[in-house]
Amino acid sequence: MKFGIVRFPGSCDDVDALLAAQRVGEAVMLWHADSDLQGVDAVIVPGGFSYGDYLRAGAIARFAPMMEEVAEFARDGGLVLGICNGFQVLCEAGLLPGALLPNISLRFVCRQVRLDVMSEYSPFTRACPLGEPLSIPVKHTTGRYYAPEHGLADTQVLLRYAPGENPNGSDRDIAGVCNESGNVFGLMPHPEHAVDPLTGSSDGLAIFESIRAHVADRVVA
Amino acid sequence: MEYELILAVLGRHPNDLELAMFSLMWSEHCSYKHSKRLLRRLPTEGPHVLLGPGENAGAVDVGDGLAVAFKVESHNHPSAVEPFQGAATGVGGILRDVFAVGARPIAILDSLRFGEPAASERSRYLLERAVAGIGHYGNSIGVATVGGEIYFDQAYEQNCLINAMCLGLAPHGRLIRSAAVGPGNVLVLLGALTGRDGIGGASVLASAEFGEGDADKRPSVQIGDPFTEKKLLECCLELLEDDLLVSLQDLGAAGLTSASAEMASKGGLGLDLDVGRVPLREPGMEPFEVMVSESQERMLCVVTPDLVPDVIAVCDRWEVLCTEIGAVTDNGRLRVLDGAEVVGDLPVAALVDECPMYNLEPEAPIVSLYPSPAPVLGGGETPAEVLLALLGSPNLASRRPVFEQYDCIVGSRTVRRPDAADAAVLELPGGAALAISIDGNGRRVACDPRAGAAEAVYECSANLACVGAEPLGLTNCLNFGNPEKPHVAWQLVEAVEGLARACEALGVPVVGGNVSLYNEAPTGPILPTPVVGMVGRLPDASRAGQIGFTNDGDAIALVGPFAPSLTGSELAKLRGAAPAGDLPVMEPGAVREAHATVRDAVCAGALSSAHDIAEGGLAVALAECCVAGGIGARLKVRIDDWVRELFGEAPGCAFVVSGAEEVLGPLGRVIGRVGGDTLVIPGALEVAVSELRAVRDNGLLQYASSAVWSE
Amino acid sequence: MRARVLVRPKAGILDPQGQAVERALPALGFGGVANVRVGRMIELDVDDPDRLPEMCERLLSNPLVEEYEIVESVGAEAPVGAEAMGAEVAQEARP
Amino acid sequence: MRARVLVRPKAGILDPQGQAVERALPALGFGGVANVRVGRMIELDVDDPDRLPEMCERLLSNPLVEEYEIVESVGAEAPVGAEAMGAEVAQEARP
Ligand SMILES: Nc1ncnc2c1ncn2[C@@H]1O[C@H](COP(=O)(O)OP(=O)(O)O)[C@@H](O)[C@H]1O
Ligand SMILES: [Mg+2]
Repeated sequence: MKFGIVRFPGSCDDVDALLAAQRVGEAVMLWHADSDLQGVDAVIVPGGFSYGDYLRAGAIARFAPMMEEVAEFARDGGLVLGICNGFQVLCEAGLLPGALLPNISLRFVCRQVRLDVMSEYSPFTRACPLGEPLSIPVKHTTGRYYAPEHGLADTQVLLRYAPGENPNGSDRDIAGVCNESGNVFGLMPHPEHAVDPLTGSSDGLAIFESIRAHVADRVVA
Repeated sequence: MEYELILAVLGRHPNDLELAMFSLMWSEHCSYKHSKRLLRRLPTEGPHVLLGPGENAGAVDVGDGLAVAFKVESHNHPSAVEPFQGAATGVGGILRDVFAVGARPIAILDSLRFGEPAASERSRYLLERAVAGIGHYGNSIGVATVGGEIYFDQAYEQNCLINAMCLGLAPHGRLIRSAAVGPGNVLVLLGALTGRDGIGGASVLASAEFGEGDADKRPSVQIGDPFTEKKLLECCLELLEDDLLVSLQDLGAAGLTSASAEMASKGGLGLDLDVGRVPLREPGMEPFEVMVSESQERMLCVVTPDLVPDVIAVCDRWEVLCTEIGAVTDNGRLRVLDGAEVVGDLPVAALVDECPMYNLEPEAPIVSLYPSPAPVLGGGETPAEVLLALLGSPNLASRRPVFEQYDCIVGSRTVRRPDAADAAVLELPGGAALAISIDGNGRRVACDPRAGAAEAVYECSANLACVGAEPLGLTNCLNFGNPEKPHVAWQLVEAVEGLARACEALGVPVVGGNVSLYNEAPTGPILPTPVVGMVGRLPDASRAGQIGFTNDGDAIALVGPFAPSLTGSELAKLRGAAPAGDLPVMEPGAVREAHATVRDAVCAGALSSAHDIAEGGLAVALAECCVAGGIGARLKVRIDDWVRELFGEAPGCAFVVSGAEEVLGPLGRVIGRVGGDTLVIPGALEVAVSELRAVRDNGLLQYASSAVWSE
Repeated sequence: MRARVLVRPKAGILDPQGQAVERALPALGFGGVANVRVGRMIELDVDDPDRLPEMCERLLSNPLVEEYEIVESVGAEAPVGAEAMGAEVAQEARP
Repeated sequence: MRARVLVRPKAGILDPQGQAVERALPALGFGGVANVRVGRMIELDVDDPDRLPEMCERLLSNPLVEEYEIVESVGAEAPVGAEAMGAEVAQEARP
């Protein structure tokens, strides 16, 4: 299985995502200005501050040539994971519902949080242990999820901040959502920073494992 | 006076541009004219040193063909004017120093000093905005801010200190120097457009050059652009990776003037530089404005002519502006051209080496230079009340409200985050790890500059020992008042002597640093504040030590020589004592031995926790171990003189460690046991860990004004 | 032509910056302030002002959570239309 | 009274946001754009508009690096003075 990580000018967690993905499969960088997906099985839009996050987080990056490829890949059912800034980019691109707004505190917050997994069937969470919260860090200034009044079914909410853990004021404690077809997923917490107990936790690995398992099943089928 | 000297070395009157260049290069900031002689006292050699002082950052070997480059630098004056941008550009500047030597920045630490937050709204504002600025730059560029320190004292009310340290990693082969090489080679400017940023800062120029009405055109506040620097950083590292550069230098204070003069001077060569080719952000800039502009996010490099197209290609890919602005010459002159016209022509040696050096005239003060602080404690408190007052005091309270605003994990190396251990720990590719600590206690240095400065070195080394790391090298930033004043000169001379002796005693070389003088208000100088940043290595990241008590039933031991006293302590401060008196005398050999004992035990995986006893003394150290681990402790030793024994300080020499009793016995004196949910010191105090935590958590939080803008 | 685009959070969207300003002003001794909203202003020279609405929808604002307003002003130098709109321009230093 | 305060980076002060937008627009097919500056807009009800300049200097802008402009408008409901200034107000949903 091969992951592709989209690298924009200003991406910061691109290498981290690459290293995390390499724990479960192969992974390559995809340069924002290119238009070749290199035959990857899943795409990760990583965290950071693409284009400095100037104007609005994710607003400029969504127009990169590579993002057009990613949009098409998603329309064809390919798995796309957006982490933090990647989540913002996917919302701006209309691949995910909603928007990310400044934290209620108006401050950057870097903190380990507990997340409740809301679905055991999604391609992104199927390997998560049932009923156990995940310990994964968040780090962002613009992470308050705004859920649109229409166009977000409860089943699209894959992750919520555990009670009392919401770090940014997100609607209904939402930490991660998928699109209607379930193949595009965005979350503010950083699973790629939770893949090794030595650096804090390995709970995020389950997200990468889920993707790998889903792709493997699809290949068999 | 200095003008006469310029006449002598030049043999003629300088023109306005040349005078501007001289006045910048001969400023304290660039020439170190009051400190250079003194700095020679610092030991700079050691088996691991790869780059010593003189380069943009020092570097030491960390094994496996890797080098770690690091430096600490001040941005005090700009931050006092505009704390957000001042602190942000301080981080931007120190990052450039590190990637200027070819290292990828992997960690930032910050050392901050402000006035008393309870008394001063301005100090709360400076704290809020400086922290936001540091976070803004470091978070956006994707370099983890893994540690730092903050002290509050009224002596910093008018002069806050913002020191930032950066540490980077490079394969040995990628390290590069800044010396210009090879006449005929091309001088290339990389990065941001040049605007009128920071020109007002060169105050010497104000009278000579600026008409009244022009003031507005010359913004002195520099705005940091981490996005541009991120691209510049990636671009420079790729250029080095592809072996396309001959030399590399960042643009910092005094912009092109300083960068070009330094490059030429180090290479013993000359440079021709055409200001007409420098890409400008604003129309109509004069040559001198281009030469002194302090616009951020720019680098200067030397490239062989045949490789210029390759350099341009890499820059294009990263969307980094890249302009040929001159050439290396062999005539030893820095010639400034504006197209075909020569607008300045100076001998490099005169500019860089012939700045007059001044001898300090130190004189020890007879009475303390600093007034007594307003007392917070009267003296009638119980030990428990004293402990809680200390834990909740601004200097000891939890730094969580600050460090949560920093991304401490980007890079996937952070093994010990803030609050988890005494030093930050970053994993290296081969399974070993780096440990970093930054420290400096101005109150103690004010009491006794020589001993206080030595303590800063000891404490950094002790912090490293707590995670199991052996020191490899250190960097320092000397923040002092006006060196032309004899008492300040004395502080400076004594502090450098103390640093030098401590470094010699521990065998740690100084590989770089920075000096910030004239931190003075009409009410007097800041506390003398040498800040030490130390880097060490531990063989096995998975055995990095941590601070919190963990196992019910573990023994607690006191390791190392411990002779606490109240002089210069936090308790003395809370009781309203001026920073004066003799600090405890530490025997360097015993300190070194204690550090080795703890370090070896941590490396062997023999301890559950390790923590050095610093500000607040033994009781505060124990409380911190309890809070970090969420478990209580009970001492079983008799306390006779509780004020001194529990709250006296002797930083950098003694430790509180926990582990199995049979392991601890040979290391030190077993004084108690881990367990329960209270901290019990028989005959003195008994406080619930939850209460310790609550008080410690709220100490700084209560002064955190709320943010108004989201950056 | 110089134009100005104003972007603000839509009604109903929580605006913590507006709230923070509203809290901070009384603390500084400025009473009698309410309903503060904080948005963004983008000023630009455009050759073809007809394309401004499209720029706003595609880049300058996020229509899901923001609304925008285009203020056109001919041939103005910055500060755009200050007088025309009865504005004050000030550059004093903070205490 | 409802008022609007516009804050922008002073002339000569680096505006990284403006630069980023300026570079992004052509790539999206919007040519002919120059001199982009990005600032802030604050809208508020004030009882005493005379105090607005002081509010601007102390909180709403940072006079070291920003300049402000006060646009007053009586009794307006949001969007303030849209018509008066020849503005368009749009709230369309993104396709
Ligand atoms: N306190 C100090 N201890 C050791 N070296 C120092 C100290 N202060 C400055 N230096 C060294 O002097 C050189 C010049 O410093 P500086 O002007 O701050 O460099 P830069 O222009 O790269 O910021 C550097 O190599 C620096 O490491
Ligand atoms: Mg330098």
